[in-house]
Amino acid sequence: MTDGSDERQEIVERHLRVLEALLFAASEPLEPLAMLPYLGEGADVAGLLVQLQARYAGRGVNLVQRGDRWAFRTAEDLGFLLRRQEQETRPLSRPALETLAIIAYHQPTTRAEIEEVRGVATGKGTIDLLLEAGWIRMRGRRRTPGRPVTYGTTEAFLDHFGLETLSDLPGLEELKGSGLLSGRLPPSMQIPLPFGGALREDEDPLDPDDHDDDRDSDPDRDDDGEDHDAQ
Amino acid sequence: MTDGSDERQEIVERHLRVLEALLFAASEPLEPLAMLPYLGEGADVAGLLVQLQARYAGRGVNLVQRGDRWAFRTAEDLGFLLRRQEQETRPLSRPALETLAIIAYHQPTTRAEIEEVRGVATGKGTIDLLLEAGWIRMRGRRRTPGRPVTYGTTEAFLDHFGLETLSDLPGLEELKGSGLLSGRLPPSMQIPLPFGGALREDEDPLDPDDHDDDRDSDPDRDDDGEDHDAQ
Amino acid sequence: MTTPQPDWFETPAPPADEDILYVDVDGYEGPLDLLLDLARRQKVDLSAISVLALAEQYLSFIETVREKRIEVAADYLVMAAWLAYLKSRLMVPQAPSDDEPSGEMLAAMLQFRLKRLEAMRRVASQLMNRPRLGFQVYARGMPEPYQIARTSIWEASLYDLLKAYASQRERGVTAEYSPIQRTVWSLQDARDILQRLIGESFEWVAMDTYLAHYLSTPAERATVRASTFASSLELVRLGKIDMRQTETFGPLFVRRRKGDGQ
Repeated sequence: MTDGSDERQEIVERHLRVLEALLFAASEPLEPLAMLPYLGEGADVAGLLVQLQARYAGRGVNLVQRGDRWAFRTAEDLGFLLRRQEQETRPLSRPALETLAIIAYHQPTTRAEIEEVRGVATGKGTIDLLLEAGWIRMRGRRRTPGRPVTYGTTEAFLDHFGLETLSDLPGLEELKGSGLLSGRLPPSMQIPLPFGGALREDEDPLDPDDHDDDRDSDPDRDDDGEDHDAQ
Repeated sequence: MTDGSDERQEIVERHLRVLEALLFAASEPLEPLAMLPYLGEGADVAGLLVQLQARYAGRGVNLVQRGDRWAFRTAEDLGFLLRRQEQETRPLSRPALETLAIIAYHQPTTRAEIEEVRGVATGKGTIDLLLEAGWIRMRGRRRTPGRPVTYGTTEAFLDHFGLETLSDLPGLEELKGSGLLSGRLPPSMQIPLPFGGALREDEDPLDPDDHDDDRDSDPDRDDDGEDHDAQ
Repeated sequence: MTTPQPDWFETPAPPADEDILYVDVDGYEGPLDLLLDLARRQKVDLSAISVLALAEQYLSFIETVREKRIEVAADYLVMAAWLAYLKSRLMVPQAPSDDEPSGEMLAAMLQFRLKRLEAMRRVASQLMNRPRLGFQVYARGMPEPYQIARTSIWEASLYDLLKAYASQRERGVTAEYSPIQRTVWSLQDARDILQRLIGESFEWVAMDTYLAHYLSTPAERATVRASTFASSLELVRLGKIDMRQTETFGPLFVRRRKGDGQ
């Protein structure tokens, strides 16, 4: 290398340092023209930026171009470092608790059946929440017109509520005995026996694309996650 | 190179990228312990930081240590270039500046000692202003009659003035040599140095309600925020 | 340097030391600051200053200020008193029996304090001349903040679950329940009807006979009997009717009372 090219390289390095510092300290992406005064007339800002970008290519921080402007940004594959999971413990809302209880006792059960027992429409959000909590699952589809999805509880449900099997759920007499149900109930009142088996005779397996839930097949539903009175 | 060392080098590179991303993203210095979870147990954060520091040594952005914490900062020598127009917020008053210097060089120190050095009463406002700027902190209480609060500097102080540790304070050696860090007339056998550690042997921890400062325990003080001549 | 006979209404004569004229006590941060300024005017290293000369300058300065009838803060006067003492210690040789610190020691102490104050001022300005964050050194201008994704862990107990189930099943039951609309005889109605039925009859007639028409509706039987019986007692009390019952659980007989005014 000649002295001249050494010198040129030195100038390039100096310019790269200045660009580095400018881009680092800037509070918004910078356009090349805004950086030029810091380098001096005649500096090839665009070329320098491309060089700098190449230097940071594999690093934890990359030099990225956004439109005409340039900025340092965390490498995309490291974005997870800047995301934090925070868990908070929250009590289940009453609508969710009621929906879960009906699914537990009446499983396999459909959304229409849940609504019939509760007397109010069950918000999509409530079912979603229980699915996300991992306490209920889609079991199959009822072999009736409209083929509604049937819901049942999961192992995690048993685990959370300290039940060994579904048959540990107390029956009518036990509920009366524990004072949870009052004595004056019509004799016709029955508490169903939950069915936790694979598929009942009136259930079909889920369709292959069902695991996104019946969100789309049910466009009339409110998705606001709130229960509201049925119309 | 064997495959084993290749693999180790790869892990180091991955770790360096993660540290780069974390430190770049933050505006405040980070302590190694806060970065450890992103690297995995057993990672030598301190060693990696020193490596990363070396990589950025000549660059426009440097990795600097501020007390126990680390941060990327623009290179000191580029300051003249980057100097912003809008700066010069209200400059520190002379009393505040002197008080800050006395706290920095004599820490842990009490208000009475600051007043002894300056030969004038220090307004409550001066101390409050420095506390609010985040440059000083209440360290503890001196184990002497009256149990006065002791003050020391913070990591933000180091960060603001670009000091790695307290021993980087300008002129410290000279002051030490001339015995001017002493409260008493030299020659005294032991020459105190600024002490930034947890608590010195003559310090007690702060009382639980101390973080409102000694405002209430000191009813004779003027709270007018101005230095003034003693009565 | 003071006028022997101060004339309060005239400007005092200029002091010998020209400098002192332009010194304003308000410009100082206390007596030590003033002393340091005076020491600096000796234009020698602080270690070489003449403490005696310094004390004299200070004392004459305070004197001048007081002559101008300017209020001097107490700590300046305290310092003046101490310097006067120091001066006397420096000028009078120390007696061997004297326990007090020597004048030289006091002078050294003062010198030390001046040097220390000056040193602190020097390092303070050195500190401010360092490349400071936000002035010559910059932090990341666009910090990338953490994005916090909150996930909820839902809490519910088996008791909550069972209670929710039981209460909504019960709610379903009560929703189908429609209460029977009962006709209730008010006491006033019963009294009016009874009085009308008995009319002018002085014969003993069983109450149920009078009420036969009303008692034919089983749902109303109880309220008719109860209200009529209660009003009949009231009518007896008012002396309007007589009642009798010949046996336990036997029929109640009523008739209009033959009374005064009839």
